[in-house]
Amino acid sequence: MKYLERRVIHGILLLIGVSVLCFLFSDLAPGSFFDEMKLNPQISSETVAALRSQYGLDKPLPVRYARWVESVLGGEWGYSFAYNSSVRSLLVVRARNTLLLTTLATLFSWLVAVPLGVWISNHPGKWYDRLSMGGTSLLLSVPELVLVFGLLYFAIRTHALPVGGMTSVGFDQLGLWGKTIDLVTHLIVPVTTLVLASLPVLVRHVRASMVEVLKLPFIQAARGHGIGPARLLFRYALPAAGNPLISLFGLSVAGLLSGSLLVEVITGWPGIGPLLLEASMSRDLYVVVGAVMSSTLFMVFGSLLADVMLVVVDPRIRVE
Amino acid sequence: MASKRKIVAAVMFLLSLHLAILLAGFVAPYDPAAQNRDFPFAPPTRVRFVDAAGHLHARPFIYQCVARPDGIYEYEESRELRYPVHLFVVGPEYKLVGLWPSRVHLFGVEAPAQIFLAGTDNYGRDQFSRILYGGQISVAAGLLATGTSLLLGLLIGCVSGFYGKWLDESAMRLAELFLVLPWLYLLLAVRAFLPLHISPTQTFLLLVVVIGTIGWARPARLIRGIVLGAKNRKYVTASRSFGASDYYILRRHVLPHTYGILLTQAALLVPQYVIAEVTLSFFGLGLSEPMPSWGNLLANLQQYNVLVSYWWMFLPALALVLVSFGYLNVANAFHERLQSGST
Amino acid sequence: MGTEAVGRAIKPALVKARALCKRYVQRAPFSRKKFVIDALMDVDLEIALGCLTALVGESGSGKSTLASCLGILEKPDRGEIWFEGSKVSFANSRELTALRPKIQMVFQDSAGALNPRFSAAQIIEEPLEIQGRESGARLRARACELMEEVGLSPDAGNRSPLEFSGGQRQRLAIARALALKPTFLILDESLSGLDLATQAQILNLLLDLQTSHSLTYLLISHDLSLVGQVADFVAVMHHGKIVECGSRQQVFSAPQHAHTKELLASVGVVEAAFRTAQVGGGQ
Amino acid sequence: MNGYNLAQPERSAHGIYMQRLGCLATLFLACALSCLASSDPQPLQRGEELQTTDNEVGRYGGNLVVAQRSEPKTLNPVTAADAPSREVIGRLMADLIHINRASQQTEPALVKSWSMSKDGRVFTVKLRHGVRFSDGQPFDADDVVFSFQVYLDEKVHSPQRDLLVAGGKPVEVQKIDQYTVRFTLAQPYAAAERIFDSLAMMPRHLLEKSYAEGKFAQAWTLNTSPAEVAGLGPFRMKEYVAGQRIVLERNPYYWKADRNKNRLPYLDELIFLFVGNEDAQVLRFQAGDTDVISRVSAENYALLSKEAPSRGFELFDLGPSLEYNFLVFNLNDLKSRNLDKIANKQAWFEDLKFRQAVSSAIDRDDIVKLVYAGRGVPLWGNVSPSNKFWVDQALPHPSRSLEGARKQLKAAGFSWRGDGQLMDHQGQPVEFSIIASSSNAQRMKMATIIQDDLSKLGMNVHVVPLEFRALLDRVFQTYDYEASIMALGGGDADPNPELNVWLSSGGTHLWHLGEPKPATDWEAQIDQLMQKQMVELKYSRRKHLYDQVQELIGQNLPCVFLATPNILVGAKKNVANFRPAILEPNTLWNVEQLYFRQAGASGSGAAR
Amino acid sequence: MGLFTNMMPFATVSLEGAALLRVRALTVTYSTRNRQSAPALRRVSFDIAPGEILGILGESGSGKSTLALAILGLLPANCSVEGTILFQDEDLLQMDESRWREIRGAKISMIFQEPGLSLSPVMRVGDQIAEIIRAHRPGNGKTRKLECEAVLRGVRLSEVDRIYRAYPHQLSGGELHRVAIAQALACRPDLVIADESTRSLDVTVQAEVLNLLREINRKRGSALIFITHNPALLAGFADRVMVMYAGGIVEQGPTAQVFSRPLHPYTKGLLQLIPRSRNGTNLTSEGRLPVIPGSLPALNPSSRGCLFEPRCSVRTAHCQNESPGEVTPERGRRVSCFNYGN
Repeated sequence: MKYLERRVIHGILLLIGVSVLCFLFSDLAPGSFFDEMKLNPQISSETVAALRSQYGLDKPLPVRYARWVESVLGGEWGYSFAYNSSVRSLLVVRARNTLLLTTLATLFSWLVAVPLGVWISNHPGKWYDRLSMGGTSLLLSVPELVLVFGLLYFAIRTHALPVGGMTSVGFDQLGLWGKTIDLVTHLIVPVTTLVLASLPVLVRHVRASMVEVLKLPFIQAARGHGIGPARLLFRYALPAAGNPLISLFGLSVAGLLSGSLLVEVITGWPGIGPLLLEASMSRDLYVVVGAVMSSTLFMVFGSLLADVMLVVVDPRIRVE
Repeated sequence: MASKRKIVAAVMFLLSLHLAILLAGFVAPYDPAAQNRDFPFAPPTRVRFVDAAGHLHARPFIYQCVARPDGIYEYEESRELRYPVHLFVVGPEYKLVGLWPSRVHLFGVEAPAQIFLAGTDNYGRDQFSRILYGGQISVAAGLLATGTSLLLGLLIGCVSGFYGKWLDESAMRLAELFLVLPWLYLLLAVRAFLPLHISPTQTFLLLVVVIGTIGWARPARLIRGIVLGAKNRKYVTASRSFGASDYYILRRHVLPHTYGILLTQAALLVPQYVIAEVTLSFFGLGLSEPMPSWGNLLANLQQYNVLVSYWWMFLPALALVLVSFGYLNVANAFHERLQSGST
Repeated sequence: MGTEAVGRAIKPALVKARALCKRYVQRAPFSRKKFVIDALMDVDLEIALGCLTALVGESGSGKSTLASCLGILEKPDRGEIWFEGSKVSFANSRELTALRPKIQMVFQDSAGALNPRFSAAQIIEEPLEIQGRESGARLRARACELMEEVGLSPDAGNRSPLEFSGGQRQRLAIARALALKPTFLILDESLSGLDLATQAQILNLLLDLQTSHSLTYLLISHDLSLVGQVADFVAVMHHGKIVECGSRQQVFSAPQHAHTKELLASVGVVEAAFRTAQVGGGQ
Repeated sequence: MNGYNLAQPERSAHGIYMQRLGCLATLFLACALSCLASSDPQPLQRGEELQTTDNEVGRYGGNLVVAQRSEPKTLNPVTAADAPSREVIGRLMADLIHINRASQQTEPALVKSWSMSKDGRVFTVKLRHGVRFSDGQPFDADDVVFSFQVYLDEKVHSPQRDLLVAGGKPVEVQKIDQYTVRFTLAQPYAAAERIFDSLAMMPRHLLEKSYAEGKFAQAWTLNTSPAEVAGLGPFRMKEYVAGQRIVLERNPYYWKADRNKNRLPYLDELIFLFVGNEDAQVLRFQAGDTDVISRVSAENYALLSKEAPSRGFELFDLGPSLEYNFLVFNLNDLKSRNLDKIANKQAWFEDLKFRQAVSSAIDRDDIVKLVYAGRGVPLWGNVSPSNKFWVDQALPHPSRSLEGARKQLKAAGFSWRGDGQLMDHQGQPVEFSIIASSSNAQRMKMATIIQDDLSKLGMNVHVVPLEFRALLDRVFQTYDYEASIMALGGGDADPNPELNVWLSSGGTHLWHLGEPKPATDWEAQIDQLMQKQMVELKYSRRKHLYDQVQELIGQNLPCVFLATPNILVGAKKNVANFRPAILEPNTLWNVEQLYFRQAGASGSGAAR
Repeated sequence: MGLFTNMMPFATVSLEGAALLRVRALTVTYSTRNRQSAPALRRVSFDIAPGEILGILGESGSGKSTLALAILGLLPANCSVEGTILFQDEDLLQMDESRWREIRGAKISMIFQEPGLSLSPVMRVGDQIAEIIRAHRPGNGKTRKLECEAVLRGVRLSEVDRIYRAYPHQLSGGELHRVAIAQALACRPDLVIADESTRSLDVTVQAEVLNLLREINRKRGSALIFITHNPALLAGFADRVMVMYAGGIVEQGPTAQVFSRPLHPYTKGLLQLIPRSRNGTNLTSEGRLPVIPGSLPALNPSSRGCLFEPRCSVRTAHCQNESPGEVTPERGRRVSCFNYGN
């Protein structure tokens, strides 16, 4: 598979580029992890300097990079100053949590966006089309933060949903069914926020691509052969409208690890988001690099997935 | 044509919004930075026609707002005196469109009463005035960032799609790189390099340009796709046979195809970039006080207690919705027109 | 008629192609396989000055590739093209630019051939503008002139090409090609997709223009019966090669290659049926 | 009881027994212990010298749930530098001498008594007998010596080490017998016993190995198995769920008991949730997920207090905290730093009249009202009025006066342009920027209010929000700022921790960092006074010296002090013995005494 | 024959036997919102008998395709349709959409122009045929597949397996065409409409396709409407010819009769255009091809008189003012011209 090889090599180059730039930027960003200690009157500046040198922060950038690469190759992905542990062990658990959240959210937004976009594309200009378009532009202009706070407020008022976290305190004592229910109720608020935030863009894209395709002669032909409207939309038009949507889907996949930062922070979801935010605020350098690298991995994976899907969906691209 | 009427309506709507923003000094009754420390978080003033005694008045009036003695940030109306709302009143000085000094405001009430159409914020500043003034910065920022992104995206997308080969390959890899990099660090770094002395507005707009610059990747990818399709048209080949240069072909035959996507993207990006400022403020990169902007007005909503206790703090979001709605409508109308022209 | 064609044949060749080769290689994603299409294989062709040469072949036979090579839009992999006695050098872009106005192409009428965002007059003005030959009011005047010349009303100058009928669009394309006063006009399937009645009108127009502008034509078509009526010379292409070449007379009366015979036969079947119908119905 | 039987032999043969066992066996035993050992309070042993508390006698049971703004980073008491880690570690560990958060006085903890030599340089402490770590292992002088060895080891880089250095020399630790340890200081040190507060005593048997291997910093991370973490605090590790919570369970061997001889703590479990920010903290408390909330902002306090009656929780306003917010001008030496623009403005900042004018123009009452919704107090000095032992009551509190400010400015040679803009004597408009941490809403608000106040003096002030690290970088590293709003203090009531701020050579001497020698007379004076009080052992004399320091600060205004917020906390009504304090940790300092009043009302979290 | 005696009202005209499709006074008007609407079809009436091949001849813009779409009910929403289309004695224009769907593809089907564009590019060819069968007949995937293969074999496609699995871009023009025919025939319709379907084909393939259509028509007995601009294709193929001009029918009758003795001047002109390359050209004395001068008139509702009048070689003053009605000069033939035959 020559093509795959090439894409993998591209992906690796991309990862290297990202890591180099990450290091560069982090070097440019003011302050370092141990700066906050300086504010503590009880800690002397010598101690801070000693800590800096212990973690190699006083070394020049290339040396730090080389050390980091070494640690990546050793499977550690660098070292967190704050947690005193390898970055990989920090990321793995949180990446899993983030993926649980974002995968569900992506799934739901596509499950809603596709039928909705297809439906309204069939009758552009109808009231429900206008309503959806108005609704999506409204959603587009509400910040994610406001959405999530709104939902949390609702959760508090109604007592229907937990207001944050991933599991309840007594999670371990619950049975399998109880655990599932507990997890699902905790998922509702963040997932809904993410769905609401990504829905408008998706719906608009689905609709636009569908409107284009529905003008094509083969749709008219299929109608002329007596194909019913549902079949026409989903069996004929949707696959043909697929290409831009698949690229978009690739982007959704690419954003799986990085797309939910704020929502995770506000809802206390124990994912990569809070870790990354805290790490970048406290300049826990390697945690940031590690998190960015893992989202780059997803990016590479997402675009590869999109390519594969394009080939699967669009026969014109492949030659058998 | 109907789509023409649609365009006119959408553009008129958008223009009137922008006019209000542009003439913020005139429309707004107060200085956006003026603090009324006795009225933090005062609710919007109710404009009334019927007074406490049940009499109807032709001229709308308000009652003065007074702090409730026992509560924190709690207010009531003092029903003793009516303060009619007057048009074209003399108030604090401002510069119309930033140029002509004036003291005439569209409306106002007599002191000591104050009219807060959209309530006040933490410092008792009139939100209505702040929304209007903030619009100047936010819309400018949104347009600036959008313009930068689209311009860069257009440039790179065109070159990449038109010339293909290694240029395309490297541009698209670069785009991927730009989509994943931790830009926050770069922004922090940029902020660190900027001197503190240049005016906060300039700093802010500079950062906005940086965000805009970063955002080229997505539009570039879209535009590249369009260019790829457009450059293979027969009339491009024909144009070549007349000896047309690449520049001519790009300008006359290829670029017009991207207008639709550019417009739509612009309409989507403007509100997104305005909102981006909320995130920027979160990281200390937003516009600094006391300058208002929709971003830092909305940033108040980041505080849970504000969101829950003072509903009028949502009103800046309404302004944003209106403007983005206006942009989307204009984009849609133009898009429709372009499409009806090309099929 | 026949004698005239022979007479024309003595004229010197305006364009000569020698051993042209062109190969397209396509690679599919997720596959190492390459697909090789030999569009041109050692093609030799001479196009006589002032004559109408018809290039006939089925779709995929390499006609269009040959057309774009002769129209110096594409560089052949191997082989030489001579124009007006001098060799066309694809490497020298300045020389190519100088040559461009002399060689013009008219494409098949399709949505892609005329930019729908241009008005009719703008379409004709485009080559003049590119070459910088006219400007301002003179530009528009020249466009109107050209429109009249191809039988279009200059009043229609502001209309979009989409508002024209197929025949009118083809006239527009011809007017655009004529704008630079070329000597050699390549009509790449310019008549396909048009009604019979329109095809005849356009062919007549081309014949008129040939005399008034002293043009040399290369008319590319898949329809032998159509070009057979007006061509001086006929070349038949099959699988990237020219299998038969000669005056119309020669090709029609004494076809040499099996493929030519096949083409002629299929034309004959339809025609014969028509004659029978005409005769049979008359009784 | 299983735990009892298993624990028995260990006790009799402690150190030797353990050493004989191989590493694997230790591990196995530790695992077995953690599985089998119940966390029910162990019956009292003979010879065990328990500390008896005087709280209301409670009942056993229940889980207390608390939300933390961010995740703790480590369980290692030596390397921990962040507040959340220290808060958790504080519940797992115990110190020799403890500052009672309610009385702000020291009291014996792991030591039953201590004595000090006349010259104030030698401390001798007597340890309690029969104290056991939470894994059942006994605690003795060896553990103390080991702990101090670790804290003082330069290679370990403990942030606490600097506390244990007096007169340039680290404290000497000497084991006298199994229950007696002697500490020797290089010079007398006032209130030296206070430095023992929060210095966790660590189990040598668990940490010696990693220390010997030079891997102490990596020991006791969050992922360390709970069986390998043991301390002397009221609770011990039970479970860590990354990014979500830490669950602590009762230390069955805890060395405190109530007056009915019930071994403390009452609570079965103490659970810390990690929620990300204050809003989430409030949300969780409001929703009833957590039982206690500390350090609520005034706005959220107002929000919560509306619901307090209906939702079964109580809120407490404990009065002003020890923290002080201030505006500081950049008086650093900027030569060779290429910051000419700032250097030019330093002429103003160095002028005391200018600083006084700024101080008297700032409306501190409005700061308290708008920033803290009235729940705070204005400050004119660095010591909060709640620091009863040390605050200088005589310090003047000049009220806001724009007129006074204008007079000061005029006297300093400033003048006003036609449009009201203030000009210095060189004709330069007075314009400067104030940086503040963007993530700290309160300080941003103060900056905005100050900006508005100073604009009334004709000063053109820009507020520049900066991300916290960027701000620290400017203040501590590049000196590229003009003025900054910051906050310090809050740790302890004693003046000694403030040394680094007020000594001209101190690392937190913010306005002029690292000055080679005191730049001004009053700074030299403060240096002397602070040094003097440090070695002065008598409270009344120390107080007198410190009052002088406060007065000097108040007169010379190196910092313009602004306000301090009240400490606002809340707890569910059924949490008994809840005695929040000004000192950190405000709510959990007596967690071993907390209990749930009604039957069945264990922390709501468990029921969900 | 006298001019007026032969003008008979429509109702009385009927072909022998039962008609499969009767179109009466069909008028279709495209209305755009701000342009005056003009009829694309003007009072078109004709019949087709079962099993008949009807050739419709006309230039593009003459309304041929509108007619085809009208019969299938696929006209866009901005069209107003008047008249009746009786299919097996059922008025198609009165039917609702779901009934239309039952008829489309099953009773009346269409071979669309340019099969390359009228097949979905992302579906396998076999699936596209199976979809049509699925839409009209119950059955499971397996039987449908068998049916599809039978249909493909029925259009004389060899390598049925390959074609079944192929995507449109993998097939040649001729193969695509047969697939399009297979689609139309999949449900054994009573009436097939072929709209300019051979236009883009090479001459050799064109002949094969015509043979195939003829054969299927004979074998299945389904009626066929074959729309084209090239009269040569209809010779020896269509049973009857209908010539359309500017939205109206100018002449109709049995193919042989119309081709040997065209009555309408437009028909005559069209027939003259047919190339005669084999036995010499039919160039005029100036060396030009014979043409019908001018072009189709722009449709506008206010035009009067015969629409062909401006291009007509036998026009009289009468033609300018009055539009000619349809007359039946002889059995089975009809023509709309005052001066037919001249």
